[in-house]
Amino acid sequence: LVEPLIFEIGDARHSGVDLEDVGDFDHALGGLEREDRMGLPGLSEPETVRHYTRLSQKNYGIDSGFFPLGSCTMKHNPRINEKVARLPGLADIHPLQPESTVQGALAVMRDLAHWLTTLTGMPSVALSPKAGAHGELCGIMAIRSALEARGDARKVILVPESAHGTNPATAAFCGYQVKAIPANDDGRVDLAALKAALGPDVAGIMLTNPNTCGLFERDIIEIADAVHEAGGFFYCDGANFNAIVGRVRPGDLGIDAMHINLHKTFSTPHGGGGPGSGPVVFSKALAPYAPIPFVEEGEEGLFLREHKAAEGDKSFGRLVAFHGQMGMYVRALAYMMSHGADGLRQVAEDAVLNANYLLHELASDMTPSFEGPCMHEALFDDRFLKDTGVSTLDFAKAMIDEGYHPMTMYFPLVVHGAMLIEPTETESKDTLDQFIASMRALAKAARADETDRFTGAPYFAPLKRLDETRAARQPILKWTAPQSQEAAE
Amino acid sequence: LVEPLIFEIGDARHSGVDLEDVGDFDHALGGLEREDRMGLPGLSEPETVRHYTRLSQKNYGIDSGFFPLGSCTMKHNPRINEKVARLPGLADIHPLQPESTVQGALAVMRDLAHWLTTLTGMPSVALSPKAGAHGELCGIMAIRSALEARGDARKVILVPESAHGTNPATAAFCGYQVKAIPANDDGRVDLAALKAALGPDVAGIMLTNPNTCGLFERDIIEIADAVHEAGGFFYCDGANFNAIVGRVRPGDLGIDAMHINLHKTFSTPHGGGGPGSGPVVFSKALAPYAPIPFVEEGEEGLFLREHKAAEGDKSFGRLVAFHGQMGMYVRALAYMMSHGADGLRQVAEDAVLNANYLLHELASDMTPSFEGPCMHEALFDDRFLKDTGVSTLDFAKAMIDEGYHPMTMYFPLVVHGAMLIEPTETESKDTLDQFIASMRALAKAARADETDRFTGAPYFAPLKRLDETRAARQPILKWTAPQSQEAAE
Amino acid sequence: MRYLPHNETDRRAMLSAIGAKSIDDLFRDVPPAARLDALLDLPLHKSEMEVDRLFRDYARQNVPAAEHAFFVGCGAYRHHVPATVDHLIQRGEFLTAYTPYQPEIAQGTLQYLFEFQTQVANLLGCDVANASLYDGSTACGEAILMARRITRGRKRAILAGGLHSHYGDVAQTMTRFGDEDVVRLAPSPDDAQGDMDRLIAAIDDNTSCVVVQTPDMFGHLHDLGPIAEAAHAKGALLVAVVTEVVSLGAVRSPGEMGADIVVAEGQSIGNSLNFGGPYLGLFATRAKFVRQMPGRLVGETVDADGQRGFVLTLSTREQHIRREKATSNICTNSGLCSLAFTIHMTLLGEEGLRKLALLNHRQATRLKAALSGIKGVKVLNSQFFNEVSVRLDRPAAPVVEALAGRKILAGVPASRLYPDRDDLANILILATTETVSDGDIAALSDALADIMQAEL
Amino acid sequence: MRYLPHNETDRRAMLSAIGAKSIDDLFRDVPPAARLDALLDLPLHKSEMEVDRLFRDYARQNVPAAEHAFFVGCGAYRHHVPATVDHLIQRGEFLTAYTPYQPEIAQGTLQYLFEFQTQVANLLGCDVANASLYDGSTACGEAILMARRITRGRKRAILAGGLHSHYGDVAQTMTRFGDEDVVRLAPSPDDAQGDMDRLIAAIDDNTSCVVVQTPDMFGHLHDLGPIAEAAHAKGALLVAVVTEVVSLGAVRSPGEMGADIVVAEGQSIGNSLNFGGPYLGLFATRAKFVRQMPGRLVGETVDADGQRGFVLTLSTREQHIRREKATSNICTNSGLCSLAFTIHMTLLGEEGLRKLALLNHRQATRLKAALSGIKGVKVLNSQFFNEVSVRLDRPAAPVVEALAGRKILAGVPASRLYPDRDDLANILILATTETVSDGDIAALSDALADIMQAEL
Repeated sequence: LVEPLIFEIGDARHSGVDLEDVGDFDHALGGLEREDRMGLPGLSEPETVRHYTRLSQKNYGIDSGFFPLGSCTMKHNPRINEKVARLPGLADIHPLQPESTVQGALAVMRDLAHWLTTLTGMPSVALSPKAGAHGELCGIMAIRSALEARGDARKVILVPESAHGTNPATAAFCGYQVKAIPANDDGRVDLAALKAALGPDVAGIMLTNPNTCGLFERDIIEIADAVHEAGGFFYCDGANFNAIVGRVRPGDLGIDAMHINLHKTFSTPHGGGGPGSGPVVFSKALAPYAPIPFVEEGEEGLFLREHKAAEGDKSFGRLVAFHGQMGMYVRALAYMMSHGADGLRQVAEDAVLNANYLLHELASDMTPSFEGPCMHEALFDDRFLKDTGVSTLDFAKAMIDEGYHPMTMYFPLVVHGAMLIEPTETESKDTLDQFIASMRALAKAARADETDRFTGAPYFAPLKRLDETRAARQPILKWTAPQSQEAAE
Repeated sequence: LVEPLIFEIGDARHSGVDLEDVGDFDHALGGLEREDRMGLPGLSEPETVRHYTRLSQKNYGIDSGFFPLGSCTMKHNPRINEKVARLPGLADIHPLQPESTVQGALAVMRDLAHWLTTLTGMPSVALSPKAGAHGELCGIMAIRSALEARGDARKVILVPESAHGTNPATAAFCGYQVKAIPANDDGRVDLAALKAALGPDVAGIMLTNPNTCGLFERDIIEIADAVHEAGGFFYCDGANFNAIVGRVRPGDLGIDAMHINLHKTFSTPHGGGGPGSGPVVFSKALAPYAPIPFVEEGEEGLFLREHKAAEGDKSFGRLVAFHGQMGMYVRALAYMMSHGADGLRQVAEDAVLNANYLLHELASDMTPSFEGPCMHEALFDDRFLKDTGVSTLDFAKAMIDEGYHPMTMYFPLVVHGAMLIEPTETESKDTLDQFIASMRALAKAARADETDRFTGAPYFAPLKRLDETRAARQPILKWTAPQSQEAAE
Repeated sequence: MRYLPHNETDRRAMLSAIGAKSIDDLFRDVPPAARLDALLDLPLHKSEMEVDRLFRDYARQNVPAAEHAFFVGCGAYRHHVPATVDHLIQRGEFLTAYTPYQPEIAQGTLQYLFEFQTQVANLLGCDVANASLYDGSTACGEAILMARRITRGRKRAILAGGLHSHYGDVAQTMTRFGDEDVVRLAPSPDDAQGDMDRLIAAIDDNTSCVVVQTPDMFGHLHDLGPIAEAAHAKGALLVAVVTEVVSLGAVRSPGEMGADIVVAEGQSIGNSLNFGGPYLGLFATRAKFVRQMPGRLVGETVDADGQRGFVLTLSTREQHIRREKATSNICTNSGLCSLAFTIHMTLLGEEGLRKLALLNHRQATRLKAALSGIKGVKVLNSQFFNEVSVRLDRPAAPVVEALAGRKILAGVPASRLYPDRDDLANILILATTETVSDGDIAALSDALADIMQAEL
Repeated sequence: MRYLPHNETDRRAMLSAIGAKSIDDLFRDVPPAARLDALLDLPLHKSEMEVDRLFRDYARQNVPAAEHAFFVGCGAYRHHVPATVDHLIQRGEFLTAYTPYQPEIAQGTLQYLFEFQTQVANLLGCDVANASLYDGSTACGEAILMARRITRGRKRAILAGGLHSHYGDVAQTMTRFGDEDVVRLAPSPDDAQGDMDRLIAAIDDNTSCVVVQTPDMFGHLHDLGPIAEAAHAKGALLVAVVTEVVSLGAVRSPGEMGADIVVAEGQSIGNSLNFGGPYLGLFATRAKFVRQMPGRLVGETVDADGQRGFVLTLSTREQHIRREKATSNICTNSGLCSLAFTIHMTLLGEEGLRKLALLNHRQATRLKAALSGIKGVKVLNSQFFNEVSVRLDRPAAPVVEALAGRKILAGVPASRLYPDRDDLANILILATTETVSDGDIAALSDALADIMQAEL
């Protein structure tokens, strides 16, 4: 069923809200009254509910089924977190209310900071970054600030080939040149190549650990030592913290800064693309450069340090208006408290167990890229599809017909036709077993030359494959009224 | 996609709740500890969310699309009503708390009573009935009580042929014989037949107005007069109050008792079959016999009269534990306040307008059973399907493939192959126009001998036609473990 | 009007299509004397913001349970309901669906009701359960009427003294105009066993059923075995009533103890207190009595392709088919409340339910211990689940009011239910669930001890 | 563990299938020195009931806006959001979906984003809008960087004095390590026109853009026409900033007044105050600049059957394709907040938005009138939307504290934002929305008059 756009079913004269009559009064808009037609159609409340309900039915979420999207940690989103985040005492408060009237909110921030620093073994955390990439920015800015403070104008950031795209983009944003470090045959950073690349011009390295191949960087402590010895800093992309929470503290690995995606490890909803939240933990060396604001304890209770002190304050400044993603802090803290120290460790264990189970059970029908054990995700490449006429993309689209969201494709870039499968800890053995059976059947079908099943997939989705080239070539980025209709109006 | 039963995916050793450890303590259960296996499987929280989300996706609700189910008034269910009903001050209070701690709840009941009595023009209302049929019971019990109080042991209740099944069932429940009154060619009560049936043995009449053919009983005042003159009472089934709210007060029609389905006229959600709420308004003659409890105003605020006074209290007693459907009172009152006196009148007007629009637009392709105007619903019969090989049922099932919930079929019983269509006031002209086009197309297809499109319908639903005979012949009313499995355990 | 999609342009267009001059044309069948021309004397429409504000004002005038130490039970219990439950039942496809008469597009409702029926039957220890009734009290009334149908010719139902007084009242109302004779034994909270003995003694050849609640209104747990035996020996049925279904996680089921019909108030699982409603009537019985059951039933079947599916079934018992010959006049049930029950029960599972029940019981034993030492307070229960009764040396109602002033809602004075019985005036009924902390118990016992020290 | 489906039996079975002896086997790549054997020093897991209780305790220590007369604005505004909005965004299919990279099963997200982009572009008066950024302040920073890319070679961005101070701070941070030079003019709340005059005077041939907020932080409305003209005359771009998008229901759009890039904080529509986040960055510009935009874009296309559908497009601007050459490092946006915006905007429609805006404005004129008569209080605004600034005869911060004690949250003292500027210490910024009643205004003016009567 096709659902029209609101512009096709609503019009400016309908509305789904009732408001008090305004009556006449003297405007004080200085003659700037808006007079154009805005092109904002209204719908009554019943029409609105139905329109967005039907749109939702064209979506797939974690609630709909298994979502093995590697690198994205699509885990269960508990509803108690949604509930407490909506308590009026937490949702209906303003960031600039007097601090005396928001002591509970400041306590949430203080307690979240305590959990994050304890779990990571790092002395300090900046909560305000709005998402993972924003956290990267925060971390690299702190590194650059620290280097500048010692008068050290290094120009290069090292980034492994397997990194998320945000890593090089962030480094470039902060004015750094990006130098790629190759992977070795084990799917890990080539230590020798890294050491060779280090030098007085290297500000630091951005490394994901566990890395984007789903592997723990065995040499990580040696890497950290080498970077530090060369005068650089070690930024860790914490996107995969889920794999090690409670079992490994990044602070023990020699890391100087790491962002934490609250929507990955700590289960705040992905929401179709946000909002996220990306607090950054810092080593002692970088902590003084962290951005404001901070919650501190004073004589009259908690307060916010919202401005740099006049003298000697090394903070690199403010990353965002107000104090960051409070709504996400509440959800993440609720999740942490629900699990506790014991449950969070179990999270890592079950996530890794599930991934290794998949890796093992699928190894005979698909081609794992590296030797196990993996951490929280299992990486396959397209060798098992060789000469079948089925591509990674085709294979992934066929998964939709089996009732699954596709895995991550063509990432990381270090293997050919990558398929990155992350089950997370919130999937049951039953679900995994059914998924294994489906994947085996698909692999067999590909080898049995049932090519149509793949190249035409998906067959059982609201739409078939969409023409992305056309979208990019002649971009239509907003709705405009058909000519005839416009003329008639 | 088939969704298994929880019994097939869960087991007794899994749970989706965390509870404090119980520890050891001395039981005081008198040796009555439960020892059997209960057969109650548990699922983790993520599995539970997914299971019931997927089940919901096999359902059709008002939010999914147009739901023209005659006699059921499937209108929009506002979410603000759900929100306020969940305020802790309204949902987290106990029916037996001290009255001093629930003054707000008692005020809701008082104010709801005020709205209902004002809208109906009746002096009194009993709020406690739990649903429409329960309200009927309440009304007929009051009638019988009033008759008994005057020593009048009448035995018969008159019920038109077109009545809801609950009407005769209720009368029988209260010990009455049911005597059917035929309809005239206009689809209304045959006044002459009614008058002929009246006599000293007739306790009263149960009449739906507007009636189940969607028509206003033109002679209603004359009917009321005749019944009263014969010494009986007039019970009105208020299921169709939506058609006249704000434009006609039942009290002005000579009615002695009428239930109001809060889930129809006042939009509390149908919830897949309940909960409902069926307050009953009473005339002065019946008011003293109404059931307890009542909210009354005392010196220290509002209080509940929960017991019959020792002497002279004519109330027929208590219909239900506690005070009725508070959760529904809140929603209904929120709906009334949102609409106000003006909006509620508009509700009736738009409901009637929509039904007449459908009646008019479909008159050429389908066969209306009676001359218009209709009130809130339009009745068609199967004459337009004559000789097509398509039955009312087939036609209705084909509507599913068009994206609609079927209309009410084979009710009322007074026309052949009835199709009763109730659009309600919350449907837009756009929706009605699309529906009209679909229905016309279906009627044409039926006449064009596209029989397969009907007899095999629905094609685009989770399941095809279900075998109801088999279900009734060999009833399987609960899940039992397959033999082999049970033996293995 | 935010819920009404038409504006005046739409309305004019539609009237014109119909050929009506005005909306009044469409109301021409209404007798002129009954046509209202003016608006009724009620407030005009309000914005959502105003409505929200008004209901927050109502809410502010109540004391929610969460704000007090809370011991009120007596047929309605405050349990923690997981947020997941309320989230799922609000999905529009469940919330805004109708009774599942069109099974092709109602498998969601039908399948959960089948799961519900199974859970209820297993929990109550019976062969079959229906898809819910309004609440426990009306379910109890229906059970009495059903027993009457089964034991044709027998006309007397005997209600134990420990049956919740509202249930007794409802049973009297529901049978008032039939030929059934309801005998209510007097409550005797100080003598639980005596209650059972008197019940057994009252059974005669004209008895259709005996009705026994366990735990009863005063918290006493009863072994139904001897009563079932006595009833069956006289050809009567045993109707068991459970107002706190969580108890069945710890206590032997009524079905196992020999009850023929088991009814229960299901509110405790999945549903809020809601000031008394909507609640959830559970109803289960032996397979052989299924065609005498009231209410809706869902059964398994197959569709045209042979796929498993579910439908409403055995509807020849029901009013919409059988009209005046139906087993009950019931139509609407408690659909959404039964969904909440099913989801909560699925989250709990057998292990969770057992643990929850034991937590409830543990807190009651702690409450008993805490109260036992207070002068002027005598705990009456030796075997109980999560509720106990105490006899004070003074009327209970004023004590409850005094405690409410100290942020303690201490339970239900029996006088609230039996205002005319002076022998019960000093009885107070207190419940504990998992939501009652040890601190709450200490606060209650301290405050009660304090009050009881005052001279009478 | 309620979120973890495995029990020990499951875990053993899986380990055994893998051929691992214990879970530790799977962590063998972790250097021994970094393996934690013991649990960290944090509390153990808690039941949902306990978690619920703990967060109610946090919440109780805050004063929610609804409980006070509430005049706090300054970049975040309290509006009534219809309950429908929050209901719909919590549907699992929206809430728990990922970024819509698989368009076949993400048309729900993609279509609402296309609706969102259209609404935003039309509202801001621009050709195109993206699918949202984090918030208004980071959107403003991105706009400055984009202007820098468009006006190659120019390195100076000039920020008007009325720009929200946090936005100025963020702009400085975001440009700190590039070669951009950010010039911040001093705030001058008593002289709104002077602010604009100084801004125009500052534009030179090295200026990439000027950044102007309207209504500005002190509530002054600005005509952007003359500034656009002046900027364009020098080859610079005009970046307009709107922190209260409801104003655009009443006030001419920045695009219409000549702005090249318009950024806004979209929180006011559909989203709660949330103590500052998550919020919603709106970003719109001219069609010719689209390939220099940051953030995600949704475009219309067709599927293999020729049916209309939507996809993420122009992603060669983005980091996951272009890596270090991307227009921004942004990845996550504010998906769910943009859905809330879109639904609320759909409910409002053009007519509703206009009315809402006028209601807001009306209350501000009433506030101004009420404050104008108070001794020691001078209202600074002649043209404004829903926010005004007053200069008191004494520091504003203690006055705000004193009013908080009287259940009035009276607005933001400018010293909260500019602690070092003594000239602003007496400035208080007050906002009114439709949630502020006439009674609230009276309460504020009475209390303020009372306080101002006290000697300094």
